[in-house]
Amino acid sequence: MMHAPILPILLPLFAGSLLLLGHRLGRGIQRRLSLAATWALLPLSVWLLVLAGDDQLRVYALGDWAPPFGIVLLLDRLSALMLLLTALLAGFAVLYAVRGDDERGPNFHALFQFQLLGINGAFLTADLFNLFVFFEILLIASYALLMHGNGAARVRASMHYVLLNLLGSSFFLIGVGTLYGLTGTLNMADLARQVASADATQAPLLAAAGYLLLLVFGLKAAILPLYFWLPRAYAAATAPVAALFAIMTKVGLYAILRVFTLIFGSGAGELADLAQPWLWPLAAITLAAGVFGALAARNLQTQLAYLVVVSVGTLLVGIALGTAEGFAAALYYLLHSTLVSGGLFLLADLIARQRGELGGELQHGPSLRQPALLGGLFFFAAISVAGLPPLSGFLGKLMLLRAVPVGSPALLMWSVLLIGGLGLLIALSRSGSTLFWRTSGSPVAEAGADHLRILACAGLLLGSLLMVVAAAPLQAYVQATARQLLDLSPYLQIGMGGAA
Amino acid sequence: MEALFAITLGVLTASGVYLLLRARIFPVVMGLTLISYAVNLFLFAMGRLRTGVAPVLGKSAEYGDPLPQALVLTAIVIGFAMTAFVVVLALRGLGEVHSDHVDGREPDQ
Amino acid sequence: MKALRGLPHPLLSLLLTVIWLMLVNTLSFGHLLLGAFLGWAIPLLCRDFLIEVPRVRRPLQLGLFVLKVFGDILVANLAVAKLVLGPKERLNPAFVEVPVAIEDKFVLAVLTSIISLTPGTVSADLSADRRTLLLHALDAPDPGQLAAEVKRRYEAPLLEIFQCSPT
Amino acid sequence: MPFWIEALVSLFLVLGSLFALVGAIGLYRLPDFYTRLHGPTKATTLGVGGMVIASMLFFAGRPEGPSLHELLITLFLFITAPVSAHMLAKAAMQKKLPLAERTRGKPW
Amino acid sequence: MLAYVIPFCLVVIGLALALNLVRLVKGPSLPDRILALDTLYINALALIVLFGIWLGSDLFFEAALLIAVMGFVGTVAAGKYLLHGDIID
Amino acid sequence: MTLALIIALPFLGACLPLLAARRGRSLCAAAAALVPLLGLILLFSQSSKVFSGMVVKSSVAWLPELGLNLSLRLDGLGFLFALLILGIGILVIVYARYYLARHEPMGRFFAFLLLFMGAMLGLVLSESLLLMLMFWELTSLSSFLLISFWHHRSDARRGARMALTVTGGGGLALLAGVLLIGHIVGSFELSEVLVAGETIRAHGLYPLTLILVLLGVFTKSAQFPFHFWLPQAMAAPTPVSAYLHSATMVKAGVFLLARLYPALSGSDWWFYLVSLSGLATLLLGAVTALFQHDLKGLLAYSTISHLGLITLLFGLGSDLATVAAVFHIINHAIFKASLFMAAGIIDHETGSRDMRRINGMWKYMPHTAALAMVASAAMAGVPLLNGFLSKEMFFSETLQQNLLGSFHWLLPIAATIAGVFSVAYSLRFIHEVFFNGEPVDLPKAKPHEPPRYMKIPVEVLVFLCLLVGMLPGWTVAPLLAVAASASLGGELPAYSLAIWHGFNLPLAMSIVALLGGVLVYVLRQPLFRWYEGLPELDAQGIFRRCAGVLVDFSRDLTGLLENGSLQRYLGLMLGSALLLAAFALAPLADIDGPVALTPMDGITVLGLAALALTALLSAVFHRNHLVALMILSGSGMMVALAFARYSAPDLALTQLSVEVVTIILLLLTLFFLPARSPAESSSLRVIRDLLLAVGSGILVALLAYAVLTRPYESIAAFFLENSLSGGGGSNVVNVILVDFRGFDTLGEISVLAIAALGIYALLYGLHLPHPALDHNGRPWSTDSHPMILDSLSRALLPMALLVSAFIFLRGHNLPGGGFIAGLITAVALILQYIAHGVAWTHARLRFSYHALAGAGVLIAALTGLGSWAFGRPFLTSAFGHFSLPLVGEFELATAMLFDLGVYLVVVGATLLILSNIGHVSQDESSKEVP
Ligand code: NA
Ligand code: NA
Repeated sequence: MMHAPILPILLPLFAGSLLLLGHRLGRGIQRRLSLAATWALLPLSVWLLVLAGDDQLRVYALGDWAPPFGIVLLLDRLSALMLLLTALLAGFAVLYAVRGDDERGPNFHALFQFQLLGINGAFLTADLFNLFVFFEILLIASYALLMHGNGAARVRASMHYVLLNLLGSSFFLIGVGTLYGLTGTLNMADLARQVASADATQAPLLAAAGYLLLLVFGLKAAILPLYFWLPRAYAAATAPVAALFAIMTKVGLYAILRVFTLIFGSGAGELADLAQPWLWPLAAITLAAGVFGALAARNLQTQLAYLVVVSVGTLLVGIALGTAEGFAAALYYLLHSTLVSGGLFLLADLIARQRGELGGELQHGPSLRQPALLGGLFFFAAISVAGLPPLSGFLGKLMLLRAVPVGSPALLMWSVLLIGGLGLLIALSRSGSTLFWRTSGSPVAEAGADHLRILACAGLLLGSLLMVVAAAPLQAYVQATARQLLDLSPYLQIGMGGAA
Repeated sequence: MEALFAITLGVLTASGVYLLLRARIFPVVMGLTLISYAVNLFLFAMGRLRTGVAPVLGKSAEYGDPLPQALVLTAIVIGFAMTAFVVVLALRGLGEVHSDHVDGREPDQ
Repeated sequence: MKALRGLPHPLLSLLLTVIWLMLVNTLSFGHLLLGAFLGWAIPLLCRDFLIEVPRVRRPLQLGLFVLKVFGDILVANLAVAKLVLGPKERLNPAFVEVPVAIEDKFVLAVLTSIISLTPGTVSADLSADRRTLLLHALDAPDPGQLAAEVKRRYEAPLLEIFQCSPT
Repeated sequence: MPFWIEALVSLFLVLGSLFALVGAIGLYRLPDFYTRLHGPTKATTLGVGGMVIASMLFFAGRPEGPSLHELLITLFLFITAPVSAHMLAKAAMQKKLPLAERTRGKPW
Repeated sequence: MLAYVIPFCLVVIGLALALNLVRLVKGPSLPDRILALDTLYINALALIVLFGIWLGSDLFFEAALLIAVMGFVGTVAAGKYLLHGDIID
Repeated sequence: MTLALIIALPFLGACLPLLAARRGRSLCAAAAALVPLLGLILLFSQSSKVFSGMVVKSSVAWLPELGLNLSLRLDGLGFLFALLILGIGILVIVYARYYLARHEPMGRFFAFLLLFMGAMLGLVLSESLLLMLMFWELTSLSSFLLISFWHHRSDARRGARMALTVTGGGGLALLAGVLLIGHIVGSFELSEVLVAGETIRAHGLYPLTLILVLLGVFTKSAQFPFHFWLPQAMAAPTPVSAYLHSATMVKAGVFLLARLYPALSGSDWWFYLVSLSGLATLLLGAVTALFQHDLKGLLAYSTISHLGLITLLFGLGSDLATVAAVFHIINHAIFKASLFMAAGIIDHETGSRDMRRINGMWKYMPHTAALAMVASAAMAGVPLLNGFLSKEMFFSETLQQNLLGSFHWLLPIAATIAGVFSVAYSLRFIHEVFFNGEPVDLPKAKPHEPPRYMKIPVEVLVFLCLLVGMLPGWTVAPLLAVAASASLGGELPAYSLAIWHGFNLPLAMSIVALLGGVLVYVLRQPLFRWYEGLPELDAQGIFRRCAGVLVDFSRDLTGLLENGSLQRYLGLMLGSALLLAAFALAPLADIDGPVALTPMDGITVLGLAALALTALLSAVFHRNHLVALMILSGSGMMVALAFARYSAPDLALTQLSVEVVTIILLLLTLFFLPARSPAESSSLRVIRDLLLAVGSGILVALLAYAVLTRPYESIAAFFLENSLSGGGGSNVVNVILVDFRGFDTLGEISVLAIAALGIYALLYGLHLPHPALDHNGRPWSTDSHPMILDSLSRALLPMALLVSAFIFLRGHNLPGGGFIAGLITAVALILQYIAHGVAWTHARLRFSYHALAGAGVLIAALTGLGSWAFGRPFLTSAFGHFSLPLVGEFELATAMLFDLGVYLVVVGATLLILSNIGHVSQDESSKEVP
């Protein structure tokens, strides 16, 4: 019970190192271990979600060293939610992978587990430097996973992805260093207290550090002008990897949400709401650029990658609002976009497999072996992504629209959100009709899609429907999460060594 | 001394950034190395620059701030892992795209 | 010392134990034990890497030889210092080939090391058949004499100490 | 610290550093690579040896007792310096680096 | 006495380091640069030992020992690179 | 509950035809028809309430804070529309049963149709505007599926996409409009919105709200200028057209006008926007319809025209006009559905829809012809048919309005002109299809009557045309009354549904229209020539071109932004950082802080200068890779010295070891990489890069200096105080690493292990050609393992391992530790690789590096887990001082076990990385690497 918050970290850590230790074990054992470890995260994170539901912050002091001196993990509603989302996505991604994609290169499952280690750690830690470490874990694992299967396209994409992130890591260290150099602490809550009391001789320096962190998180989150690595990377990745990567941008957004509510949030004195003025325009241009990218795409996977950019811009709108409504809407949209993007990447792979050499290229091609099944899934997912009723994309967008206060910013944000939605509608109807209808000849695929793969894909996509059915409790949860994030005093207690 | 130290960091950073912005992978890796020198020294300096105060108990009267040192250690190790990955990625690139250009293709192509 | 079962390299073990005590700079019994343990364990761990060292026939002569070499190093350095600091025209650099009789790899390596550390010479290359050593000398007015000197002063004692080659 | 120890330490320090400087000067001013190789291999090694002995003497005067471990550094350098020099000389010959004009017995 | 000797030695070693650097930058050949680097390592070792005496601290011993080990392997690797290209073959 | 069931039935029932499809086409159709039949029964179960003027409501709270509740409403207007949707739905299903060819997937067709039906029902029965909007968009989506049913045809695909884009886009505008209504009224429930008309019209956002809502209405109901999608949607199978474009889809827009009439109407904005758009559509549709040669094209433009008429009526804003509008909605639905079905029969039987080729059908299918002619007459507004009645009311209303001031006469004239053309195209439909000589070159040679049951739906509808036309008071009056009063939201005005109102101006207009229509038709040839001469407005072409422009623009923009150049991306990132930092630092009054500077000393100045210089020079020489690398190594040494100088022995050790391993790594890769970089940067690029570089340098220097001259209170004191007592070690840095912040270290070794794993995967199967010549073009030396190196490296190994053990064991109390020890071990082993090669070394190192790294992580993690047994959090350390006889006192700490894990990971990962790179140049035969 007391160790609950660390379990989502330990589970993949042990699984990963066991897989490493037994790297000569048979494929079957590795797969079973990986599946078991990944799916075990699901009940675990549900449990954590239930625990977090009592609105208490759970602090886990590693090594029994009290904050602010030791590293602490923090389980609140937000982290529990992100963990659950990760578990869901990972579960289906690994399910998809065990049907053959894991054999395209060595060490897939170990890397997969370490990837989860990094992601879960990033969601749980309440220490800024430890966040850096977990970022690095998830990055190095993602570099390796992105290259899974090798090949020219992956090399090109990875090179950009890796080098940009290495520069980003340098920014992170300079930012953390500056913060430490002025405040002498690393615990986020303690930092928040120190930053709040900074005087005019320190505030600009702290602000510079804050902005560097914003850039780092923005790079991970793929915000304009930092998203350029994403389209190629996601388009090049193996399907289960691309699906798992749907959560990667969200890690950046999570970090923005965490750091810029707690450390540079409303309670930060001279530095209150440091990021908010920049987030508005960034959200709008990111969304727009993503839509144009989706319209421009010549390949399904690239289009999906741009959809990820669009989702980033969209939910950044909610974060930019800085209000409980905005955060709640952003979180709902985050859940939606992660699940659906993940499912879409798997679906794109299923489609590409039935188009022979053409793969995901958006051109006239051979008939699919299972046009109705795949087409139906695509139609379903496209509706959800474009934000049309009755799926979660619509509800998410509706929440966002409702969260924008009516006034001049609403004019901008509504226009961007709605016109962006229209753009996506055009883009997706183009690609869908090309893939499923501009076909001729008999199917080139020998057989239909693997059942487990379909299950993995449909499982994620059906999340969208589930999110509509369970919209009311979900909304209640995300609203409570947003309120919790904005009520800083319990968090600040942690910095003073108390477990609030 | 702090001023000179800061200027040195600046020169390291500037050289590193310039190299980072080159088109071929090897200069880029060297740039990353220089940047990581600068960043590590920066992070280290955040515990302030003092002589003869190594944080080993019993070895001196006063002790410097040990925390940034521990952080830099972690950063150095992580930096090494990353550098190793990048150079091997470059090798893979050489095998797959036959170019050491960071964009994975020769500029004329 | 003869190799014992479970202690295949007693000399090395002893050497490592001594080095350990030097490293930790203490003579406590605990560290003696620890050193002995390491001295036993490390050779076992890397037994496949260890090089065959021929038996020392004349330990006393070895000690004298070591002292002589140290003396030579000191003298050589003074000479080199003079050459380095003096006018460059005084240098008579030369490549000199020295035929070697030592066959044992380890002893040959010791010879080349000594050559590199002493009189203005660096062992630059060893022929593929390990019969000829190529030296570079900083100041060798008479290359032939240098070769003879090297053979007399270093190779002969080594051959005698280790008795590793039929002469 | 007794005066004679201090004097001894000073002597070794000065000698050691001067030898190190000689090695560096050799590296700096000798005419070709092969001649330059001699300075560092011998003088610098010996210089460091001197400084290490100084250090040994210096710390021996303290209550913890004599300090012998510095000797290991010297030992290590004496073993490794010839190997480094040998490798570099081989490499230079492989590259057929230019020789000073006066060199006799040119191998190529 | 040491109060005068140590600064003197620092200057001498500093000078040596500077000369190493000049050779490192000037080359002209790669073996020259590697040699300069190797010498730089050993002079740095001397500097560290000097430092230890200056500060009266034995905390620098490990660093000196490590320079000896690492500098050697680095030089050997570079030498082999020039010789054979493939240093692990 | 009943309402919910009515809506839910089609959605649930959509699977019925799919299931039944295998059991035969009739069963499939019957299964499909069952759904609207049940719906009708349910609907009629509510009729008494509705006709008594009640509003039947049901509501389930769903997302109340969002204003989105599952609240439904059935009033007269909803009843009318539900009736049309269900009733015509049944007829269309019956009709489609015979229309669809045997090979076509009928199950899917009916499933789509039922989905659409459900969406329409939801739309007209919603109480919550947001809920209605959801159904609104659902109609767009499901109609997309229906229009594209023949998706093998490109016109069907394009038509469907165009319809979806236009109506879906309009839906998004409507969403904004609805949100504004909700904002103004404070609720999305119709019952509250409809009574808040005053508030809405008085609000400053009213014009915007109205425009947004009308965008939704006009796109959906194909009003000018959004009418172009409708004719393109004629690529759909005719049952779809009959359903969507008569009674349902396009009526959704005018339904919304009727629905929101009390809330939005009654202002100049409303009048001008709605009526002028309606008028333009009315005229444009009527005139264009005449010139269509395609049967369905004619009907499509006619539909546009009639929708314009209805819109115009709503725009007039009078109660009577609204009644007329509702009446015309009913009438148009009936006759247009029958006409589409008739057209479908003709198409079905002749294989063509071109009126120039289809002639004289009277002879071949007299029954169908008779039905079609009656329906056309209704469309033309011939007396005794339903169309006549509502058109008469329309004419009358155009005469009543006075909003156009002195131009009030324009409207009746325009209406009459529209009437003229309406008569003309109806006449054309009758004459050119059923008479006008013999058919020309038809695909199907002998057209004949369709199957009996295919005509029944048409017969029913035509019968209704007659019935309503002749006995309006007996048939449609009650329905019209409840529907109109629901739309008006209040009392009905006095009106009469009589056929004969005496000779009056509207009748005169009707007569003019009839006679004029005949005249226009008779004189059609010159008109046709005039029309042909008009520049062709190919909506599909324009749409495609627009889409093309959009895509091209997107491609240009995306290509411009994402040009594939890393240098650009890095530049943007650095530029952003500089911009943000400059913005943040601008208010900084003084860079200098209050803390005094430490004095300078010569050797440090020299060291720092050397560091800066070597860095700078490695940048200068960067094109010669190896030279730059050597100079860079000089920097690395200087960094280590700087750490030593400033009291960080552990860092100096680490920096040194990592530096050497990195050099080995880089040398390994340099063997394969080009030795030099070409000079390829333009001077502009160099200047840009220099600016970014100098800017970044200044930023870092400035931050460092500013922070260093400021005071800070750190948590460090805690570590210094507790290191010995709490962590059991006197090297505080090491205690932080293995204890206070051991979690970071666990992460750090994970990174190393993952990197090794990833690198292994990267190198897997990679074989790079062994360059035969060195970078100067000389062959490499063949003496790859010089004897001296061979011997001495082997002699050094035990010593190096001993040193490694030494560094490891004392790390807790003095500089050192598992990490550095691991690197020493790894380097010592790498030396063996260098000295003896891969094969020789592998033969002697028999453990798996993978397993070593894994075991390391596992040991470290298990050490952390051990504390659980004592009820302590993960990684809680324990240590104790023990005493043994002779040995004396010694310390054991769990941290050392943790450090052992670190050691193993470092050894395993480093060797895994380096030995595998070394392996790249090996022959395939000697693969298997541990
Ligand atoms: Na010599
Ligand atoms: Na190799």
